Amino acid sequence: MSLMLATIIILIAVGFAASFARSRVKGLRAGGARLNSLPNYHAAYVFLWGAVPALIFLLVWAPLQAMFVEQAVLATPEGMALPDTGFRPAVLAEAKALATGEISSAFNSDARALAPYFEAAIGRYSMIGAFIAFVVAGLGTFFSMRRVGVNFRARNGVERWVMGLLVIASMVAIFTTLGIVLSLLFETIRFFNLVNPIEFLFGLDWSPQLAIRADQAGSSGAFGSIPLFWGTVFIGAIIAMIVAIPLGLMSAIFLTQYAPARLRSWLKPILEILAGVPTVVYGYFAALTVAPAVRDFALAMGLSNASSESALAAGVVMGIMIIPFVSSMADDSIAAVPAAMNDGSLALGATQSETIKRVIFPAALPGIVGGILLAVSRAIGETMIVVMAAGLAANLTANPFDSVTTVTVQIVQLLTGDQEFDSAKTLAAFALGLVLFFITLVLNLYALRVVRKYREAYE
Amino acid sequence: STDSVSQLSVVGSSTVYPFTTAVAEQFENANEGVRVKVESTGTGSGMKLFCEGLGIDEHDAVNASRKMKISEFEDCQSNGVTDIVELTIGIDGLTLIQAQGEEQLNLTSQQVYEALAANPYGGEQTAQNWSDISPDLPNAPIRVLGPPPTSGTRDSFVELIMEVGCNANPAMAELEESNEDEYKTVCTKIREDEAFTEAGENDNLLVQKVSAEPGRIGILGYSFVEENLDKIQPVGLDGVVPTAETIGNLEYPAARLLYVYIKGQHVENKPALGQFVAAYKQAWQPGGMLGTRGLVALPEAQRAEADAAADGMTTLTAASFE
Amino acid sequence: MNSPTEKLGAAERWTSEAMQRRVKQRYAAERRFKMFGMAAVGLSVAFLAFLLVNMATNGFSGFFRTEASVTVNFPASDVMVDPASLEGDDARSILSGAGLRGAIREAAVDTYGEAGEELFGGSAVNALTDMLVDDPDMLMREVDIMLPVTSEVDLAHKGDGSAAGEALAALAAERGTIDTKFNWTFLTASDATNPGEVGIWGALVGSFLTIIVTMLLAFPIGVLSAVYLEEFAPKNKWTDMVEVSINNLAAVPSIIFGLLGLAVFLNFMHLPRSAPLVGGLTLALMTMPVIVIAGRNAIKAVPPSIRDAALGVGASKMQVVFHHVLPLALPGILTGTIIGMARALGETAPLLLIGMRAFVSSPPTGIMSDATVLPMQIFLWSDEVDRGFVEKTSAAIIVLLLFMLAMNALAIYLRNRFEQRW
Amino acid sequence: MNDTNTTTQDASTAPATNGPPKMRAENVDVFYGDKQAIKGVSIDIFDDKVTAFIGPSGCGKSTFLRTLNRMNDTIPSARVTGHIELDGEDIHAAAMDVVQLRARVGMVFQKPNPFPKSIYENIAYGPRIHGLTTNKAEMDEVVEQSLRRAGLWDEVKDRLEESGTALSGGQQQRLCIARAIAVDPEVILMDEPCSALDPIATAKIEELIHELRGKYAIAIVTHNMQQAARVSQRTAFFHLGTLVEYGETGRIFTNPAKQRTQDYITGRYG
Amino acid sequence: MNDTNTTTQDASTAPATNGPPKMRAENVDVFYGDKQAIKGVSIDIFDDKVTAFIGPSGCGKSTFLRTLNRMNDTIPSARVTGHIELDGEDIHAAAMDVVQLRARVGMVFQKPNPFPKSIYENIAYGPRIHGLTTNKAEMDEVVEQSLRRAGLWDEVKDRLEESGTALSGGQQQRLCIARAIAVDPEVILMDEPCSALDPIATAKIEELIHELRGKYAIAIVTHNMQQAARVSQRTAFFHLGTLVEYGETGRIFTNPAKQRTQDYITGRYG
Ligand SMILES: Nc1ncnc2c1ncn2[C@@H]1O[C@H](COP(=O)(O)OP(=O)(O)OP(=O)(O)O)[C@@H](O)[C@H]1O
Ligand SMILES: Nc1ncnc2c1ncn2[C@@H]1O[C@H](COP(=O)(O)OP(=O)(O)OP(=O)(O)O)[C@@H](O)[C@H]1O
Ligand SMILES: [Mg+2]
Ligand SMILES: [Mg+2]
Repeated sequence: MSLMLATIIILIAVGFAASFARSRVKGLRAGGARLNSLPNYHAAYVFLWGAVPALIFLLVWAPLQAMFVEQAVLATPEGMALPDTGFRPAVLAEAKALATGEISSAFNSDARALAPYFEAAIGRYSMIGAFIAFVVAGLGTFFSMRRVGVNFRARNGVERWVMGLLVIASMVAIFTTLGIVLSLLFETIRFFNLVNPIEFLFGLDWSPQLAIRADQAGSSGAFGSIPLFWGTVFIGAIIAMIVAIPLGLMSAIFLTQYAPARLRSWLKPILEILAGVPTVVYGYFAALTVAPAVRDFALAMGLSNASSESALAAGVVMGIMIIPFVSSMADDSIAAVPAAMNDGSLALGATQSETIKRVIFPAALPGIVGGILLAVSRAIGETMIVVMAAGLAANLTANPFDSVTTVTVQIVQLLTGDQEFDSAKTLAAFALGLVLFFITLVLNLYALRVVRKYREAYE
Repeated sequence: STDSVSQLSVVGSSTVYPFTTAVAEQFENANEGVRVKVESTGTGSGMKLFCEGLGIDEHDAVNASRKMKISEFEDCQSNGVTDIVELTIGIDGLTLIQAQGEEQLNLTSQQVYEALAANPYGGEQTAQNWSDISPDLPNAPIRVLGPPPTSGTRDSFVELIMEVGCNANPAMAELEESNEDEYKTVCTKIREDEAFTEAGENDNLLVQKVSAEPGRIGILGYSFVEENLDKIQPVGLDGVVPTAETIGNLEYPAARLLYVYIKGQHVENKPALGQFVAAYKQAWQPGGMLGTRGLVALPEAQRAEADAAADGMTTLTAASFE
Repeated sequence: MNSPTEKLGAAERWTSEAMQRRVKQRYAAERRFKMFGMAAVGLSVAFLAFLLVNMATNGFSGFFRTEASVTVNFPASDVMVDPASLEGDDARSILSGAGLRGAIREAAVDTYGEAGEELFGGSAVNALTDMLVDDPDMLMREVDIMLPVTSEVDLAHKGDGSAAGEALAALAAERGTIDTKFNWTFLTASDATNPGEVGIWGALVGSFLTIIVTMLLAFPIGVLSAVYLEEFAPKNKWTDMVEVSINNLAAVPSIIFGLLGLAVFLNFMHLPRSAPLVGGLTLALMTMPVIVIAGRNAIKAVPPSIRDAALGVGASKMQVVFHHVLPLALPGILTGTIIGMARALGETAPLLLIGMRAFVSSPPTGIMSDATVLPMQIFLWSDEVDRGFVEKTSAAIIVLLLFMLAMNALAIYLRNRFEQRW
Repeated sequence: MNDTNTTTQDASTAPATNGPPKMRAENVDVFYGDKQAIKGVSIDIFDDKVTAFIGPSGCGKSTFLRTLNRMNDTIPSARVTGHIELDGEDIHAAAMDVVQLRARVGMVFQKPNPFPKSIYENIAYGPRIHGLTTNKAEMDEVVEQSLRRAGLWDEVKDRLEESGTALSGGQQQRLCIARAIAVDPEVILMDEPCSALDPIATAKIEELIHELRGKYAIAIVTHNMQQAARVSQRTAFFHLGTLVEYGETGRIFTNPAKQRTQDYITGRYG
Repeated sequence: MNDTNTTTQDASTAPATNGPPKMRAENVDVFYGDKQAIKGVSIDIFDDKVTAFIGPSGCGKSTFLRTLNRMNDTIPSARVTGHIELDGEDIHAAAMDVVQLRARVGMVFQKPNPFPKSIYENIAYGPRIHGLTTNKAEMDEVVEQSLRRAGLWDEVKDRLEESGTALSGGQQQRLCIARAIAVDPEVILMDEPCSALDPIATAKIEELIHELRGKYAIAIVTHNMQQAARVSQRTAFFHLGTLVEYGETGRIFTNPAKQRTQDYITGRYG
């Protein structure tokens, strides 16, 4: 009997038990008793206790069983004959697939011989697993059925299960964070075995060109990440912000303080569209329309070596993308300043702009700064615009018409360009990812703290 | 399931990618129900993915802009991928380009090396204009747009032009014997000032940039040159102007062979794979579909060998790497 | 201090000339400031308009293709196919081996002379195949049909071609008819290497499957954790940690999720590369925090008085949440979810790292089969050599933007329709 | 007992109440975090009386009222000590299910808070979650009875499907009272039920309280002393978390025993 | 004049006020969108008197007060008709600059709203935007004077650099009064200035109002009738947007002419 079949049988049987519990409780109520919990709760209670532990057991059992089966198969003479290399798991997997009928013929010839053993072992162990699951389900059903009755607080029992579900759902976020840190950390540690972390973090020379492959030219690749981070900051935190901060801030001020309600209700969603446009579209726009324009402009200004992959083009487009982000953060911060401040200032005879400049803006400043930090963290993590429009040359330059490269561009290049897989170069992508993660983490945490603290101040 | 048997998966070089996709597309059109996925992962990680093992979920073929290395072959062997068929699909010429309408340049590998090396022959790089290198060359600033270090084209450029130019100096050839590391640095490191700019992997953009900027030289694969002859023209190298012909007979010095590797053991279970190889063979014949995409067909003798490998599914042995 | 004369002095102060001048200056400053604000909004809207118009004008022609007339005489051609055999499922396989390309070339030479050979390409073969499958009886007679020309001629006819293309277009116009038709193939076909034959259907299906996976995972998990955090979570270190990680995940660069997907789903769990399943999983992890945050805000906005009311008649906390709070918060949660989904739909960066940067020329058949998604298709096309891809890329962008706008409009509609003022 | 905690209870009023109290609070303290909001309050609430809680803003009236049906459990920082019983049962005992306690001790809030559902569903919600009815006819009956008792039936009987929030403020408040009645409670707690209403609606509610008296034990918080005088039989005066004085309404208003009560009633603060 | 609009004005009190009224409102209507919040109100406010506005919640007290310095201009939906004058000048006239009007008719709000700046800057803000001082010494003088008049100087003179929000509620409210005084207004409008304060702070503010009387014309909204009785010389009773009765405070509280006033004062509603 397969575990799948066992699962279905358990679900059906426990379902029957639950509906039986339901009708029994209904009968009690018809008899005039005032129930503590509604019949449906009793049914759910029985179902949960009957089915869930058994299913959890099966879930845990499945990988265990796979392990047992594999050991059993390896203990056979044919199994022992297999070499213990990367080859073995593939053969085993295939033999198993053959045994379960997932595939009809094998790629590895050894797999065919092993299939019957697999079939036997799987049969044996699934019987054991199914039996235990039945016992667990039976016990669960039996004991929960016994509690069903007028005064039994089935609802509380069911709610505890739901609570468990809620807790598990909320832990997904923790696991994701953990997953990110771990998956980046392992590769980063391997990278730091090859490259000195000090050189990586503080080196001024990013030029992995020399270390693509062992047999290729040169072996002393330079992995100084400062130029990448400079490029990231130059594009995301400087150029983009020069565009986004004034436009976003003044837009927010206009929309909150001056625009009539109707106009505001139109303009706000329109601005939000800017944030909704996919970044690949911005990237295309930057590469095809903005970058040539910027270059032409630079040439017209007499700058001869203007790059068509200028920091300016990518930065400006990124800034446009960030405008609504800045404006909605500023909007929130301004809205959080109590209307009483506005009234207080107007009542003294200040004009609206004086009120904004001298009272509202200073009061909202911490929130606005927090919002800008969040915007910066978004900008430095942005990928597609820079992949499509920024350059690959790791220049340490402050000339906006020059080409710079960013961390995200390098991650994409390192992981999808031509390279050898286990080289320091590939691993460097993960190290860059980890550093980027920590930078945005610190920025975000700090910014969120600022924003929240600031909001609480007025609540 | 029967469905996955007719799904083929190809990974590997971005240089070979356009050729394989073209074959795949035609192949799918001709065979209802067959699906071919081509992913551009780069040759290195393509090899790694390819050698992971046998099985329905494993990749069936890998595109390569260079020959498989013995280390990769051994990796494959240890994972049970023992029957590997090497298909040499054609030649790609690494080309220097300039804008259409300018006077056609003619450079030698040595001149290119001297202009672009970080430390030509171990000395300091001082050349700013082409005329600094040789008085015959125009008195114009050196401005080259080249592939980034992450691309296979860069490898080829270093291997096919830079090292050749470097070796023209006998002292350098000696250096290779005595101090290999030093040699590599001197011969393959490219300057990083404004004379050499790394372009993106988007070769189409590179074409546009070069065509828009007289005096600029670009480096890319020959297939792109044919597409865009209205905008750009090839630069002659060592006296040979790259054309389909000069590349085909390997007269052009910077030509390279492109490969596709196939898992022989998969052919048995996936009949589609065998048909795919046949379709590929069809496509690389002179006048075949790949020709129209800019791939130069192999010379007669080599092509016969490749045809034989495709027909007979000749597998590689360790001996083939000697 | 308070004599009437002093008061009078005070009143005079407001009417003095210096004060009047000062007031004028203040009002001028006020107007300037307001103008700045208006200019900022105007500029932002102008950027948006420019972007949209730019894409629309570039991409509009991508929805059309040029067709030229040709007369094919099947009985006289090399095409030897029995019309009856085309009734079955394998009609296309049969036709693909039937030498249609040659037939078209011959017909073109007949109509346009030697140069006409270059007029039609693969897209014409595909179009003719479609016609024959629809109407096999065409094989029995001579037919006058319109077939799509090669991409080069197409571009020339649309006014942006090479010299050779121009010549061919002129030839076609002179000797036959050449016309621009809506390009249905663009909506029904999948990726191809020839810009004349490409379509977005495969990518759309891929996007659809991916987004379904994303939604099925992210929505329930997001809503449940929002409920937990907002309604049940005790104030302690653990809850703080959950909150911090959710807020942080919402702002983690999307490419980091790609690295996570690569390490966990591909390298560790060995799920198939390029599959909507993996794309969906990765995007779900990215979208989930957005839903949690939107969900929490929506739940927070449900007034406590509703909770009190339900508790007051003896509902349990869980009943309060599931009977009252969640239904009332639902519009807000949905708004946030749609916006999160729209973002996921347009996301490219993380998918680059999990094998979706692939050439897949037929629509995926399930969440485990090879696929690409619309934004990835745009990225791939933007990288293509052939100039014909420029308009196709922009056309695909138009489609993607239409989806975005529709989803955003839906979110705004929901927000306005169900916005509650308590 | 220290000075601030001394409460004046009328010995005189005790005989007027027949039988044991419906609810009894003894020495109840309530803390919000470290802050003590209620200090050693003891009060009895009787079946057939309306008890009014008065006192200046922030003195703890609402807090104390909410301890009586454990609504304070929902505030994480709140902590209650002392003994409270309903019909002699400890309401904090393990055997006491808080959900059922709240069904037995209903509550009406300051701002009318109907569910944003139909009038019918507003009333039916309580009986449904408690499983008080088994079919639609029974439910219809319960809804009608509850609305009748709350004096709302005639006004809404033709529009039971309309949303409860579409009613006027006073109607909404009566709807909330009907909703509380529908689960057949024993005690009804009202926290400033009229403070958001206009005078006419206020008069209606006061009338309703008159009618409900005797059927339910009623405790009402009000900041309007005239209202307390009009509707209640017993009045408790709170100040800074302590119960200053508790006794028969007439006496409290005419002849308070404490200076603080006197000051409050004459408008010295609040 | 229809019934609801009939206002009782004391003829008897008129002689007690010397000279013309500081402000005069005639037949003022205020609309919020379609809804009329103030209906035909006419009132005079005198230089040396405190005028109290009382009435149940929502009757339009605040709305009317805000028309007096055109603060209602800041609410987009609000529309004012009728005639209001300050020292005989029409405040809606083109020649009247609203910015200066508000400097001359100061306002203090229900909740203290100091700017989140230093105490000094809170006071200096008004004089600075109006350019009332030319140097630091003058400004220091203005700040000190204003704080002295608001009775706050002694409490804050050593901490002028501290944030205004760090003060206690009562101090904040006095800071707001000082801020209003600093631009040397002629009228001060106060909208329930004590409702957010504790009794002690309330007493301080009431005392301050006593002291300011005579220097400024003062209008104060309050919901506390005892407070109105304590601080004002004239009282206006509003109900449902109309001015029901206006006259000398003593008379209004002891001998109202209207039944509605009577009802309100004795706590029948509100
Ligand atoms: N959730 C809470 N957390 C902390 N403190 C609270 C909370 N609720 C009330 N308090 C405090 O407890 C004290 C008593 O508050 P309560 O609401 O019981 O007063 P009240 O007499 O009902 O006042 P009001 O007439 O204004 O309703 C007050 O000081 C209040 O600030
Ligand atoms: N901004 C506004 N928009 C629309 N209606 C308003 C606005 N402000 C007040 N109102 C309405 O105008 C009427 C008068 O309100 P106002 O605030 O003047 O009353 P009030 O007497 O000050 O009451 P309270 O004692 O509660 O402060 C009320 O019905 C109120 O709902
Ligand atoms: Mg209260
Ligand atoms: Mg008011």
